[in-house]
This record gives sequence, C-alpha cells and structure tokens, in this order.
Amino acid sequence: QAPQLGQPIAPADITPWDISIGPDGAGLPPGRGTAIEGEAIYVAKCQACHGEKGERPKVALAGALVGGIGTLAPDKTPIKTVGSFWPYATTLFDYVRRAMPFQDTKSLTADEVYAVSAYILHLNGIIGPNDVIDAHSLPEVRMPNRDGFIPFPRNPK
Amino acid sequence: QAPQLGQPIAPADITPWDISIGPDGAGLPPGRGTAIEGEAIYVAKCQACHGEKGERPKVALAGALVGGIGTLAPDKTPIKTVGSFWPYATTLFDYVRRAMPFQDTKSLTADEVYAVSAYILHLNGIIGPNDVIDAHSLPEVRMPNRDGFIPFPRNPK
Amino acid sequence: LVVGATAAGLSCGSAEPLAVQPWMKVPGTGFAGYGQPSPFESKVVKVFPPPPNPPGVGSSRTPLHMLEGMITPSGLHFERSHSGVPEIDPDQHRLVIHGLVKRPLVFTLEALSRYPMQSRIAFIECGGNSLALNAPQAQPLNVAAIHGLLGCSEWTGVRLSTLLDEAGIEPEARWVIAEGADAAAMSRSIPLTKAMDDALLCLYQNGERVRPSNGYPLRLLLPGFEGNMNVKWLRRLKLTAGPAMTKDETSKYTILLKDEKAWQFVFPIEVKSVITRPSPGLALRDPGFYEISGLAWSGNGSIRQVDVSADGGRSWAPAALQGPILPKAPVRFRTAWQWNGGPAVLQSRATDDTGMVQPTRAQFAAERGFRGVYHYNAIASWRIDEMGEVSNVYA
Amino acid sequence: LVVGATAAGLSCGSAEPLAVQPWMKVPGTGFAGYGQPSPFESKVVKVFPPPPNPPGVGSSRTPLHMLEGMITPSGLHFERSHSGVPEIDPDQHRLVIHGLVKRPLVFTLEALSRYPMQSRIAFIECGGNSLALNAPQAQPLNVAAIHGLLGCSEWTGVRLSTLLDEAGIEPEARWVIAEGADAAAMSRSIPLTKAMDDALLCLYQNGERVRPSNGYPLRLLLPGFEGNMNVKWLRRLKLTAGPAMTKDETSKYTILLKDEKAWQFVFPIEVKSVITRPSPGLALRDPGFYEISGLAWSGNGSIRQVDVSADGGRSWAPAALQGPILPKAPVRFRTAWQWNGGPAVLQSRATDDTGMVQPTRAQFAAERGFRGVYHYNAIASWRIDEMGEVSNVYA
Ligand code: HEC
Ligand code: HEC
Ligand SMILES: [Ca+2]
Ligand SMILES: [Ca+2]
Ligand SMILES: [Ca+2]
Ligand SMILES: [Ca+2]
Ligand SMILES: [Ca+2]
Ligand SMILES: [Ca+2]
Ligand SMILES: [Co+2]
Ligand SMILES: [Co+2]
Repeated sequence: QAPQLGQPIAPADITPWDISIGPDGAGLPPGRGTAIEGEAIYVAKCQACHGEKGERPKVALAGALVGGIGTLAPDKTPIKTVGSFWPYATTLFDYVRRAMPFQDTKSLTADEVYAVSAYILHLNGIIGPNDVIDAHSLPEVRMPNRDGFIPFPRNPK
Repeated sequence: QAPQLGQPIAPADITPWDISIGPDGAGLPPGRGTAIEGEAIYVAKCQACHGEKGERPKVALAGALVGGIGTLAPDKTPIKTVGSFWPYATTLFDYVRRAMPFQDTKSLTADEVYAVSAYILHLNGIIGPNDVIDAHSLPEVRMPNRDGFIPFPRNPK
Repeated sequence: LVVGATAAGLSCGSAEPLAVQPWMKVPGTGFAGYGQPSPFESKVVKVFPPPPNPPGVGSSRTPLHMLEGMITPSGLHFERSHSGVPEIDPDQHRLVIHGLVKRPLVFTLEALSRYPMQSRIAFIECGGNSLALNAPQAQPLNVAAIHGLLGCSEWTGVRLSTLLDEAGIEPEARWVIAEGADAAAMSRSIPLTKAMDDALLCLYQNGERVRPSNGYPLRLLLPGFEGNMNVKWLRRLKLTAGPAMTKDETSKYTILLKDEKAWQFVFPIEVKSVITRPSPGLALRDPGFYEISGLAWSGNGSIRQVDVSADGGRSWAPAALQGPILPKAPVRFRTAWQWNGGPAVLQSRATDDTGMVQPTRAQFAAERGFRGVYHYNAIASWRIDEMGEVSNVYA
Repeated sequence: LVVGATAAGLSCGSAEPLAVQPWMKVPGTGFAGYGQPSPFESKVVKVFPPPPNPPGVGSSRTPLHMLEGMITPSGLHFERSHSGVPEIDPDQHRLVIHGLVKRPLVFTLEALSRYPMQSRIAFIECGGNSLALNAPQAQPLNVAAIHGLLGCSEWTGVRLSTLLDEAGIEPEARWVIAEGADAAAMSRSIPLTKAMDDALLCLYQNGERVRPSNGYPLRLLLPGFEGNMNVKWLRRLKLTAGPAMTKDETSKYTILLKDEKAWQFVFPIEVKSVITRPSPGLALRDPGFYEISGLAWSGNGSIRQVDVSADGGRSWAPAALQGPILPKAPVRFRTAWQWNGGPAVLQSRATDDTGMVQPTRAQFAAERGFRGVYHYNAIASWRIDEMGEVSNVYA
C-alpha cells in the first residue's frame, strides 16, 4: 500500500536533465565536431589538468586520456586510457558533457563536446583529424578494447 | 577469558573519592554541627538558590527543602521536601557533601555539612536548634516519611 | 521538517521543467575530518529550556518527530545532567571498584580498553520521560517535549561482571553503588544481580567514543533500567550489603502512589510506545495515504507486537515491526493509514515478549494515579483535526 | 588511541591516591542543540590526502582502528566524491523517473517523505577499498589507509520498487541508470532485478537525514553492491533496455584479469573481513591478553563464521560473532588471544551463508592476478614484532 505522489512530467521538461547516452548512441544530440576543431577547446579547457596531448595528467586523479594501447597484455602494467581501455566512444561524449571541464561541468555546447571527443579519439589514433564526429558516427567508432570485457561470473541472479 | 589489568589500590588511597554514606551512617566522617551553626552557612552558601528558610527556591530545579509535611496524603498535590518525603537523614549529608553548593561542590568541611544538614532538619521541625548532629546522631534521626516507601512489585528477579 | 512545510510537489498538475542547479555544475566542498549534517537541517536539534536555570542542569530532548529508524544519532541523543557536562581528561580518569570486594582495584581507560568487549543496541530512557502526561489537562506539546528523553545507540564496552570477578565479590555484597565524576557525583544503587547479568561499562557509542553529554569517557549501561541508573562519567563502583539511599533513589525516581506510599527502586522501563509521525507540528496536508510510524520499547525484553488505532482505541490493527527486533532496544513500527480528512485520534499499544501490554491511561491511573511523576508509560494519543493539525490529547 | 599510547595504569605496583579533579567540583558545560565528540578525541577523524588534488575529489577514510561495534558514526563514514560535496537545497531537489516507464514522474522530497519507509543496517564499501594490497610489496599503511573505505549505517527510506511500480515499468526495461546531482553527475547502470529487489531510496542515515558527504538529501542504497553504485545526491533514474556504459562502469570499476580481459559489472562485494585491533599504530604493550577485534561482511548475505589465526594461517580458531548478524551488514568478531611476546601474524577469514570463504592472497591472485584494482577481498595480515609493533605484511 502506497500513495501515488509522483507528479507526471512531460518528456520535454526532463530534457535539461536527460544527459544519458547509450552505447548505441541513444540520446546523442544534434551537432558535430572534428579533432582539428577540438584541439583548441582541449588546449583552452582541458590541458591544464590532463596535460599536453592527454598523455601526462597534471592532476593526479585526472588520469591519462591517451596512450597505453597494448599494455593490457598479460604481465604488463596496464595503462588504462580512453584509447587503450574504453570500450565505447559514446562514453566519452556522455562523460565529458556531464562532468568536464571539472570546474564548470555541463558548460560545453554539443558541438564542443563532439569536437573535443574527436580530438581525444584522434590523439589515440582511433580516428583521423578531419573525421566528423556526430550522433551518427560516434557510436560507429570502433574502440580498440571493444571486446575487452566479460561479465563477472558471480553476480546475483 | 580476560586480562587482570586492575591495579590494587590501598583503602586510604580511595578515601578522597569514597563519599558514599549508608542509611546506617556507614561512611560518615568525624565532625559535628547544630542548626544554630548551620544557619550562617545556609544563608551564605545555599539561600541564593533555595530561598529563605528553604521554602521557596529561587532556582526552579533546586526544589523546596522545607515544608510539605502532610501533602503526601491521598488526593493532595504532594510537596516533596527533605522534611516531607526523604526517608533517611543520612541522604542529606551524602547529597550536600557531594553535590552542593552547586557551583563549588565537595568544598564544605564535614562540620559545615553536619551543621547545614542540622539546619535543614531543624527548619523542617525534625530536630531542635541545638541538637548536635554527628556520625552517631544523624542516622538516628527519625524522618517523618521513613516508612513511606514500598518496593516496586515488578522488578526483575 | 518531513511533512507539511511547503506546498511543493503535492499538487495535481504536471511538474515544472527540471532545472539545472548551480551545484550540478561547479565542484562542491572538500573533505572534512569529522562530518556534520547539512546546514539545511539546522532545525533538527535537541530542545532544552532557556536560562535562567544553571547551565546544563535539566535535560535536552531528542527531536523524535524529525528522526527515523531505530538508532539515535549521537549528536541528538537526549541528555539529562545534574551539574552540566564535565570536560573529563581521559588520561586522568579512573574507575575504582571497592567496598565488599576481596581486592579493591583501579582501572585506567587504557586498561579497560584491553578487556574483551561486547556491543549491544539498547535504548536509554529517562525515568522522567513523558511526565507531562501526568498533568490533569493535555498540554500543547510535541513528541520531543513529551517523549524526547529517549535515545538508542549501539553501545560497546566491557562487561561489569568481568571486572567484579577480577575484584572478587565478598559473599555479603548485594548492591553496587555507582558514582559519576561530574560535579554532582550522581550516585545510584544497583542490585548486584543486574551488575552481574548484563551491565556494560561503555567506552563506545555508535562506533566512536561515548559523547561527553552521554558520559565520556565511561558510561554504565544497565540495559532496560531507568536512564538515571545508567550512570554517566562513571568513576566509582562500591559493593555494599544494602542500597545507599541516595538523593536520586529517594527524593527522586520514586513513584508516589494514590495512598501515601511510594514505590522505590523502580528499575525496568516497562513496555511503551509512541507515534512519532504524524505528531504535533507535522500537520497532514490532504486526505489520503499516510504512514503512521513510531517507536516501541520494553526494558523487560523484546517487543512482540504493536497495535495501532486511528479511532482513539475503538479498533486496533497490528503494525509492521522493523527488524532487527532486539531485547531492550526500540523497534520502529509502521502502519499504512488512509486519512479520510475527518477528525481522528492515533494511538499505539505495545506488547512485549513477557506478555506485558502497554496500559491505557485509565488502567495506568487505576494502578498508581498521576502523582508518580516517573515511568509514565500509558498509551498516548494524538488528535488530528479536520485541518490536519495534530495535537496532544487524552483519549 | 585505544591501546599503547601511554604507560598509565598497566604497571604492576599499587595505584596512586585518587585525585579529586576540577570537573568533580565545578559545574560542566551547558546543553548544545547538536552534540559533538569530546575535544580529547580530536584525533579520531577521517583521513584524506592533502592538496593539490581538486578539493573533494577522491576519498576520505574511516578510522576503523579507533572505532568499535558495527555502526559507523555518520561523522566518520568514509566518503568518495568525484566533484566534491554538493550543497543541495532540499526544497529544490527533485527525483525524476523516466525512460521505459508508462508514466514519467517527478518527486519532491516532501512527496518521498510521505511513502512507506523501510530501515536496514547495511554496509557500504567502495569497490576500490583495500586496493593498496594489490601492490607487489606490502606498504607501511594502517587499517584506515588500506581498508577505510567501509562504513555501516542504519539507512531508512522508500523502496525503489514502490516508485517503479507507480511509474509503471515497460516490458523491455532491464536496467536503471542512476544519476547524482553533483557536478560530476555520477552515473551507474543497475540491473532492474536489483532495483526491484532490495534497493532503497534513503532519506535517513543513523536516524537523521543523510549527511551531505553521503548523499544528502537522497541516496540510493543497493545493499551489498559496490559503493559507487549506491549513487549519492540521487536526482534521476532512467529505465533502459541496456546499460549506459558510463565512465564509472567501463573505465573504472572493471577488473582487469591476468589475460587482457576485464570483468565488467562486478556488483556484489564478496565475503571479506579485516582485523581492526590490533592493527598498525596500535602497538601491543606487554605480553598477555589481547582481544582481537574486527569486522566481517558480505554483499551476498550474512556472515556465518569468522576464523582467526595468529600464526599466519597455519592454525585457525573460530571467533565470536557479535549479534545481530544481519544480511549485507558488517559483523563485529572478537577472539581472545594471549600474546607470548614473540613475532606473530594475525589474519581473519570470513565465510558467508552462501558458503563462500574469503580467499587467501594466493587464491585471489590465482583467479585474477593483481591488476584488477577493485574488489580486493583476500585475507589480510598484520605482523606483530617482538616490540609489539604491528605492520601490514603479505603472509
Ligand atoms: C581542473 C581539472 C580538470 C580539467 C580542467 C578537466 N579535467 Fe577531466 N578530469 C579531471 C579529474 C580530477 C578527473 C577524474 C574524475 C573522477 O575521478 O571521477 C578527470 C577525468 C576525465 C576523464 C576520464 C578519464 C578516465 O580514464 O576515466 C576524461 C575523459 C576527461 N576528464 C576529459 C576532460 C576534458 C575533455 C576536459 C576539457 C573539456 C577536461 N577533462 C578538463 C580533472 C580535470
Ligand atoms: C547555584 C544554585 C544552588 C546553590 C547555591 C545551592 N543549591 Fe542545592 N540545589 C540546586 C539545584 C539546581 C538542585 C537540583 C539538582 C538536581 O537536579 O540534581 C539542588 C538540590 C539540592 C537538594 C536536593 C533537593 C531535593 O529535594 O532533591 C538539597 C538538599 C540541596 N540542594 C541543598 C543545598 C545546600 C545545603 C546548599 C548550600 C550548602 C545548596 N543546596 C546550595 C541549586 C543550588
Ligand atoms: Ca510542464
Ligand atoms: Ca532517568
Ligand atoms: Ca489540508
Ligand atoms: Ca599508594
Ligand atoms: Ca565504490
Ligand atoms: Ca612492550
Ligand atoms: Co534523569
Ligand atoms: Co568509489
């Protein structure tokens, strides 16, 4: 027995909060960007923490965004970056839009998020400098570690 | 299974803390006092809170020390004071020594506690103004409500 | 406040567009060594009378109407002090055990910390809790003001029996006089049987060291016994053949009955319950669903059942009891209720596993009248009027 | 500190005369609306790294070696934040439920407060707890630094299933994406089965409103699941057919195995235990009796048994378990130990009621190596040297 105290809300009124992106691209907004365009955004808004070309973060917890491909191999010390470890490129859009830049999150336009995502993917050698990244192309980016994950065998049924 | 980490302590070294008085007078220290002697102590150190002659306290929680005899009768509003309610005079010595005067407890000499106790007993009409109160006589004071208490019938065995 | 403060969110129409608030965009505050509640909860505090009482004499009360669950946060655990809260240096604190023992012993806190420990979740209720309900007319008070001298913590410490065994009990010993290190040197006589049964010398309250207002650095816990006997700031235990007849077991904490006699040494808190929500100050908004939620406890054992009435005791239905149900610990009870918008009188009635049932006010009065001050445990009533306002009534 | 700090009280001779201290003679301090620990306990604080990290990014750790019992005081409950602690105005806070539901709904806190509530005592452990033990060499760290991302509270709130039923679940829905109102908008995908099973939307923590650092005004509790999934400052729940593959369920909180593969969606905290006393920093003083005390927990159920070894795992003896033993709640275990003054290695090994036994470090490594970062739950070891000093070792 429970009350029914939820208020109905129109889908349009949820939009300001609905920032989830699915690995199939569900939720990606209109807009576009390339690595070339993204570089300036990165230098202006990301580099202070994540380092030049995303390789050596200047803030410890920020982590490297670039490099490490091949380091997942047995007995190696893994360097887990967007390039070496992330299975879906959509996660990049989702995360950068919701949580970056650190001091002023949710401040980038869709074009800017597409562009800076393209830049990070390009730094990792995954796409070309002029590849257009948008709602259509982003989910189609094949990440190097796409098949790197297996389900945990002991989850509750 | 437990360690034995208590340190033996000589009875004399406990004395500074052993302020318990039994209803049989066990623990009462040497010393003496009369109501006449106690009046000055009361006026100087007690009256500010407990009021002139202990009848109308000036601090709410202090309570009346004097009066109320007869108010325990059925259907009356009880006024519980040292005189009307307390079963043992020894409690007066015990409590005044440990807890009064409020701002500077445990500061009275044994003579002073005997004397001010005698004064409160005298104000309640229980002893005379020159009756000597000491370790011998205090437990022999017969309090009006000595037989007023019965055990609670539902205590755990 | 949980219920009834603003109009937001309970109207019928469609909701506003969701707003991206500043805290969703800029980093929040950094870490703190010792956390505190939200500043928005600044009204959730203990209540205590303003001066002119000497500071720290009397009590501060737990705001039960703003709390949920079984545990009382230590910052909101009621306190009853007779000479304020002493600021005790734990390195200087000692516990002495003497009197009718073979070996008088003194313990540092460090020594006590080396003993085997035990934890238990237990309530402490002041023997003077709910005394406002002895008044001939129901007072316009809320649940904190009436019933707020009740708290529950997870207590951890050393069994008193362990230390008494170490000291060696003389055969004539029957009582233990416990004494605090506060300026009032609070002192109570405790039956040796209780001391040897489940008494705990508590070093920890809800995981951390006992709070100053609850007896830091050492508190005696006598599970289920009236609060005052759970001596705070414990410094001394003296074994004796008879009770000391201290001020707080003669002048206070005795129960004057209808004749001239008074019950003395009223140890257990008998079975009791109180509805915390709805309660005065938490007005009902609109007819419809409400959860009736409250606490039930017994110093004699575990709560077996709580019945709830919305019609002043004419009809009753069993409430759901929130586990774990532990002896001498409060149990949160809950029951679903549809308010039809008309007047109602809410009551709860607890039964413990000894079979004792919380008395009605009339049964309570028939046994002992209303001159007893202490250990008031009769069924309490909240009236709800047509506006949804809740008030303390006798019903 | 509990043990070993000073020499007072453990020598053999007769004690000093008892001193009447100032606090025994003059009134103490007055009442406070919201109480605090003793100033003498000012070292009992959460530990967190100093700048230059951005404030509030990372974690602060519970000082487990200074605590006892099962409950973590809310002021000392560990926190893991990704963009600091947001200062959320509860009147402005909303929870929205949308996606694959028949009726998208938004809830104010006032509305949520009207629902039937449930309380449960449950641990929350960060999936990254104990990760220091993945290092090839044992680090000179104490129990807070290694295992301090663990806390336990009595949580009270509304069952998520109640609200999902109200919204109406579409048949294709399999996951719920939970999202926080912090600047990082922490986001995790949760199986709908868990959401419908025992997920709780918590308004209260240890009786009072949830603390800001633990998600005020609303926290998702997924009993037994890794801490990060228990989304704090909860603002949004979106039902979907598949997981969102958020940063914190791909880049983080996945477990890289010995080959190139990583386990993903590692939900339950598997059976685990840690000895909190003795532990590094709490040196043993003299040979003799010590109580070995610690915590055991399992996200899959209840603790059934804890065995303790003082010889690095050659011999084991069952410890006493402190009740109540509750599913997905920590259990305090205790065992008596006589230290003979020689070197010793203390270990604890928990077994839960699914029969799962805490693995040895070797068994743990054989299954997954040490590259996994998260969910380290192997048996941990404290070495005691002849001086009584305690240190973290691999044994
Ligand atoms: C002021 C410092 C700062 C700035 C500026 C910043 N970041 Fe970050 N970034 C961080 C921190 C700290 C984290 C780790 C957050 C966490 O632990 O959840 C992070 C995490 C990330 C991650 C996830 C890394 C991983 O492997 O999990 C990505 C991707 C990222 N940032 C991208 C960006 C982009 C793109 C920008 C600029 C638009 C940016 N950051 C600006 C500090 C910063
Ligand atoms: C500054 C105020 C103050 C002064 C001065 C003071 N008292 Fe009190 N007295 C109190 C308060 C307050 C109480 C109640 C304490 C409690 O609740 O435990 C009290 C209680 C008592 C009681 C117990 C009353 C009862 O019926 O339970 C006695 C007896 C007493 N005082 C005697 C004395 C004597 C004798 C002196 C002087 C030597 C004295 N008081 C000085 C404030 C004071
Ligand atoms: Ca609208
Ligand atoms: Ca009491
Ligand atoms: Ca109304
Ligand atoms: Ca000596
Ligand atoms: Ca975690
Ligand atoms: Ca030593
Ligand atoms: Co009291
Ligand atoms: Co985490």
